[in-house]
Amino acid sequence: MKPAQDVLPNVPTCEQDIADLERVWRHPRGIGGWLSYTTHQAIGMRYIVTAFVFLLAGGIEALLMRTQLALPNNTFLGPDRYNEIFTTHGTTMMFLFAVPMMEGFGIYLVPLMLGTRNVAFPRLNAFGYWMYLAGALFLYWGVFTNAAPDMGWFAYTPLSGPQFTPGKRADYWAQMITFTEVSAMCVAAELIATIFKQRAPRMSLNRIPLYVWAMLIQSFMVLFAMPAVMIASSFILSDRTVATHFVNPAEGGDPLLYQHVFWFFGHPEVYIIFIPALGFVSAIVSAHTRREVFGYTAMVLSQIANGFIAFGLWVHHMFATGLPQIGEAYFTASSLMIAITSGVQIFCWIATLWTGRPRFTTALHFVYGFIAIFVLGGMTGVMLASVPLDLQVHDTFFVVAHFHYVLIGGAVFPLMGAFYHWFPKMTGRLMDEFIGKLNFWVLFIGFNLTFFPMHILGLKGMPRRIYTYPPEAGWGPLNHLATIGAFILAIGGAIFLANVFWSRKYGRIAGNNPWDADSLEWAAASPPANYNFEYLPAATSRSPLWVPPEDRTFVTGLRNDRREVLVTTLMDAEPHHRYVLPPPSIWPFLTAVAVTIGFAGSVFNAWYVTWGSILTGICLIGWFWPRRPLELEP
Amino acid sequence: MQKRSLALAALLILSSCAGHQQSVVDPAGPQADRIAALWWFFFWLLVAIFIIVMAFAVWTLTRPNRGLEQEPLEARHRPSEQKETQLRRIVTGATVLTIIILFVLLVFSVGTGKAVSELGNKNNGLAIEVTGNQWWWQVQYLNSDPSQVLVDANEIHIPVGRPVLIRLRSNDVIHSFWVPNLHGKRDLIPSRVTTEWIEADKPGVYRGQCAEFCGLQHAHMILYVIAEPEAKFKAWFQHALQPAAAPSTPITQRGQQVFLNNACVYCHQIQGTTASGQNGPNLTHFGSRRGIAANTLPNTPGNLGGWILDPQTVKPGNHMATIAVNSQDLQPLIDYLESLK
Amino acid sequence: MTEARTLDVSHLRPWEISSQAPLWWGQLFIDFIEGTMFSILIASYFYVRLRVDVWPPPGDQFPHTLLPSLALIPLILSAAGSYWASEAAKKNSRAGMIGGLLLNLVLAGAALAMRLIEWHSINFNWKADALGSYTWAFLGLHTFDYIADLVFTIVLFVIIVSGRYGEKERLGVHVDSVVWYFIVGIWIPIYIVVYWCPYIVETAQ
Amino acid sequence: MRTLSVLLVCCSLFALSACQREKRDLRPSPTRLAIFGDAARESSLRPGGPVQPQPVVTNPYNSSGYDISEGQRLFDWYNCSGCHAHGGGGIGPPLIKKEWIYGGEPANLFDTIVKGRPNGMPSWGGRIPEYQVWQIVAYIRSMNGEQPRSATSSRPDSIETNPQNILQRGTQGVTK
Repeated sequence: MKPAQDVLPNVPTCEQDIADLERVWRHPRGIGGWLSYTTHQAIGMRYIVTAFVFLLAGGIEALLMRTQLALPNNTFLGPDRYNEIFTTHGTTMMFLFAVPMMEGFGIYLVPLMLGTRNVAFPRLNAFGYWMYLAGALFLYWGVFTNAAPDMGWFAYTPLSGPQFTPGKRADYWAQMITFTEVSAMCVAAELIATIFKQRAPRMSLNRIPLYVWAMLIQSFMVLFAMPAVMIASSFILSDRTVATHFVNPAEGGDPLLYQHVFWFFGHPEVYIIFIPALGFVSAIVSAHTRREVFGYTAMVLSQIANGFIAFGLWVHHMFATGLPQIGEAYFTASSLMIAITSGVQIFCWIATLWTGRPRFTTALHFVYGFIAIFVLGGMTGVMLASVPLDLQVHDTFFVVAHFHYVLIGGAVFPLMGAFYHWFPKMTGRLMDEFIGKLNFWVLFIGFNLTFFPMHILGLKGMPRRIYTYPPEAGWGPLNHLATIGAFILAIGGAIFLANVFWSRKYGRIAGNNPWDADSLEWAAASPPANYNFEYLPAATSRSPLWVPPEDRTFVTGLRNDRREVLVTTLMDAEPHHRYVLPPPSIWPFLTAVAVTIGFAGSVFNAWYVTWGSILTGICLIGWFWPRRPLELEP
Repeated sequence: MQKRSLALAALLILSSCAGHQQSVVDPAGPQADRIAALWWFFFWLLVAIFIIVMAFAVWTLTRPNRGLEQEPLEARHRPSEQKETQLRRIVTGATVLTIIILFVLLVFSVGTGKAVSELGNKNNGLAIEVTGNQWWWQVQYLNSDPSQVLVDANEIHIPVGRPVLIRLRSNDVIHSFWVPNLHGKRDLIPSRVTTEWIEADKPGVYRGQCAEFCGLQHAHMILYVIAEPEAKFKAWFQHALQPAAAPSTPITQRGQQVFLNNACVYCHQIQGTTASGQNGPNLTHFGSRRGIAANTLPNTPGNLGGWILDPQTVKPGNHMATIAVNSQDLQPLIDYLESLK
Repeated sequence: MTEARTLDVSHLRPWEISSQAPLWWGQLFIDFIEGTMFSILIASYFYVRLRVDVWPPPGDQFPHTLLPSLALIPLILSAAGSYWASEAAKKNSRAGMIGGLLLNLVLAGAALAMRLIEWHSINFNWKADALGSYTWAFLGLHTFDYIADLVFTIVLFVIIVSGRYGEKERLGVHVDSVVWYFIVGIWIPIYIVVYWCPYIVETAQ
Repeated sequence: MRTLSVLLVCCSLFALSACQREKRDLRPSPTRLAIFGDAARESSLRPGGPVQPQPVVTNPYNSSGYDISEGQRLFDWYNCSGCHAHGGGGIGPPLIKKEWIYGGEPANLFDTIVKGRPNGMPSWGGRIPEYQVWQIVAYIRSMNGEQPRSATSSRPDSIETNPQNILQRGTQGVTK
């Protein structure tokens, strides 16, 4: 690896140091070695690739659904198959694509942006990935054995209960939640610890890049939201397998309680998905307008406010259940407040674009697409916050349109931008700009063609989740249009994939900092070495790569013969102590296998909880058993 | 922008020609009317805001494109302090404006909500209990006099201009009662009773549909609200209270025997006969209904025959038993059921 | 190359046994997660509790409170053992760590035994009704955590006794004390909910 | 390589069992609508002589979660619970048991339902279609754990209180 001379010209080149780092951070070989990787780039990339595969799976499911709905009284899919597919689509997109994709980017980028070598708990990181993969395969095992969940992705009881969803369909779903949430919580805990304790020296709180702020807020939201969904899915699972009565009204349980607990997670979940995407937008905007994002403090504060408010408005998913009026007014008000905090961010980005020196790259195209779609989704969101309007359009295609506008517009478009922006960092080559712009326009047109008509369908009374509709309902033409749009959207996806594969091989060589961006990940090589930086950089400003090269500072004195990183203080990021990260290990993988045996088996027999726990305990002892050298020399 | 105007046009078209199709923006009662008014208020205001925000965003496109080539680094990647201050003012102003607009929307929304919920509080109301089942609606006209209680299915007859209290219950999973031309949704939740007031301004047939996913046949759980002038409603009600007329022709008499000797009686009730099942819709006046299988099909003899012979093809997964009916028994059975006017 | 542009950190210690250690923070967040989980479960308990008139549901016994209340004493004292061990870990005193962990294990074991004995007097299981489901969810989840950390503490104890330990294991003892404070701390509200709420929460409606 | 193929075979067997468990034949085959003939010969009641191997008709609606749950619904709809409660018994004998008066094999249960039995069990033959009888048989056997656990629901979702719980608790004793 060539040291990053062009960004840190005053870095001393010491061949010995680099050779040491290369040796210490080398990946273990063989299949066992591959299962033992703990570097954040490898794990992050695994997350990204796996999540992308599930995006494709979810996309295929979406196309099947759209094909079924293209014509009235269509018999392409029966009701049973349709219900399985729409549930699998929603579940896949939320739990197996969106959240893991955002986490994958976070794992990949956060240590780079913080100027450190790895996340704080590399083995936990590996374990989290294996849990995610196990959960995803578990659900799709069900899908391919005709046991795909068929009760909707929020699995309302009693429909998802033991009597109305016979077989194991809902159990697969509920246990998949446990898998993916364990994974998400591992990622959240390690990202917060990394952001708190492993920032580059002098990267005080007010110098943290906006994207890292977004990941920090998202991770905190995961900590407080994901337990709720684990409780909710455990309610379902234990009711179904060991006959508890958490949601059985006959024995004192309550089906509405499930909705409360689920949406206490379910609403923040949306923000868990798009807050990192807003971070992407900030990073892209600042790099491609070559100007710091306007209103750093306002951006950070409104993101934090977003995070808090997200926990106070879950009830707006439940207006139709009939709540006391005072509650309705409160939840309307809190739902509207999201528009303020999101509005501030939109205004700041527009202000940045307005006064920057923009380069209209593909990444920036996606930011514009994001603004258009997300603002429209926000407008319909404001409508849905109003109780009377919500009572009319709740659970119709209007809502389907709304959440695809905020999730595809708010998360997938920035994500596409992020791919174009960071692809050169991850692979060393730029993605093709011409295909990129084509890709953008096909996606943008396809998206609006698919989802805009759904607003009107909702107003015309088309409920969501119906597998067919009669011709006299008058929903045929718009549904047909939406189906055409869906296929255009799919073509857009194919163009993107083609661009990725083509650019990986033939794209222009990027160099370390092709965009002349400001954050620290661009100081590393492209693609980064396993240790990220030969010498850890210090953050002398909010835009550390925009200070003149001769003013940049770097860290010396870390030992290169073991995986050593620097721990800094929480507020001001002053160097505090050195910290030795563990070497690669197979134990996280084995532990994940043990936990999988417990989780997957307990769907069929509750005793597997015991066997799984014992196995997991054994694996954890192996994981933490002390190895030489016991004493760390200074 | 063009897309918006197209959408607008489409909306206007649908609001003008909707007729009796279910539609949010074609209100037929005071509740839906209020909500539609609120909808248009939100709609126009938010469209205006959207256009303004987009105009600002598009305006930034007019800035010169710097291209991918790297120019020499500037010392400061931000405009002048003066420019920043100016921006700060604009963004603050926009934020304050947002807050004000949202406050106005909140006031209108809560006001409409309050007004809508108070609309039904008159004393000449009619109370109807709607019970959700997988996948049909049981409709019971409540009355303190037990002889005036009427049980029907999948159709609600209401008098025009009189508020109607709908009490909602569910026998199995959560459903949602929604007749968009009259009012918004209300969920039917097992172990709970929810209520909603509806009222129709003008006579007509309003289509409604289950709006909360409830299993295999969620798509075919349809309900008609038939609003009639008071006198016509009264006449219908008195007629509907009567037990089924005895079959008058040999063929319908034979049909009745077929009905009574088959599994039909375990689930269906026909008042005036020994059939008293409670699991399926009451068929006492089946012949006068508009649809069969929760309005999946129009009520015609042909559709009825197909439905009896093979319900699982018409509505896969539904709970109607597939019974073996001889070919010579089918026509009498159809004739009998259709004669139950 | 200017000397001022580098930041030499070679003088810093390569370990830290205090709240500055990333591991300490990681454990704190795991505790956040579990705390949130128990809070949601407690909130759910009150949600179903306040919807019914009769509580405990017919057929369910009121809980016995004597033994669980007595069991609080060794449980809370066991946290002192943890504290002793973690302070000893900071000072690298092997005897202190052994003593602290031993005290912790003995007292925690005693409290666990009392808890398991108490379970025999509960006359309903999780299949009985909502109260049964919640009671056993609380007891099961907390006891799972409890036993898991007990096993972890035993492993640490064995390592410390064997003498084959270094800074990482000392940090382990310190972080283990954080886990144990949490497990003891979260038990207090659970104890109140499970054993006292059937008596003290007034019937709604 | 061999272990791999054994693993694959095991996996596919597991997958097949899952397919059966999750099978949902929404539309009954036309031959299952009416009832033809006996399911089991009642030769075990024949006095003397060696016990002959019986021709056993297997339940075509066995071990699918959907059919068991349909049986559970029909058990209530046709008011079986009126006499047998939810398996606990009442006017009629309990159905959760090991000793069956008329045999506990699917074919015996089928005949019991279709033909009726002395002392109160009515004959349902010709009244309800054959496929539903089989579904009810599948449900009754599931109450005794004679169906795969993975296809059996743990408890009903009915609004009525589950009598089994009251029964169990009654034997356990004191309130307050």
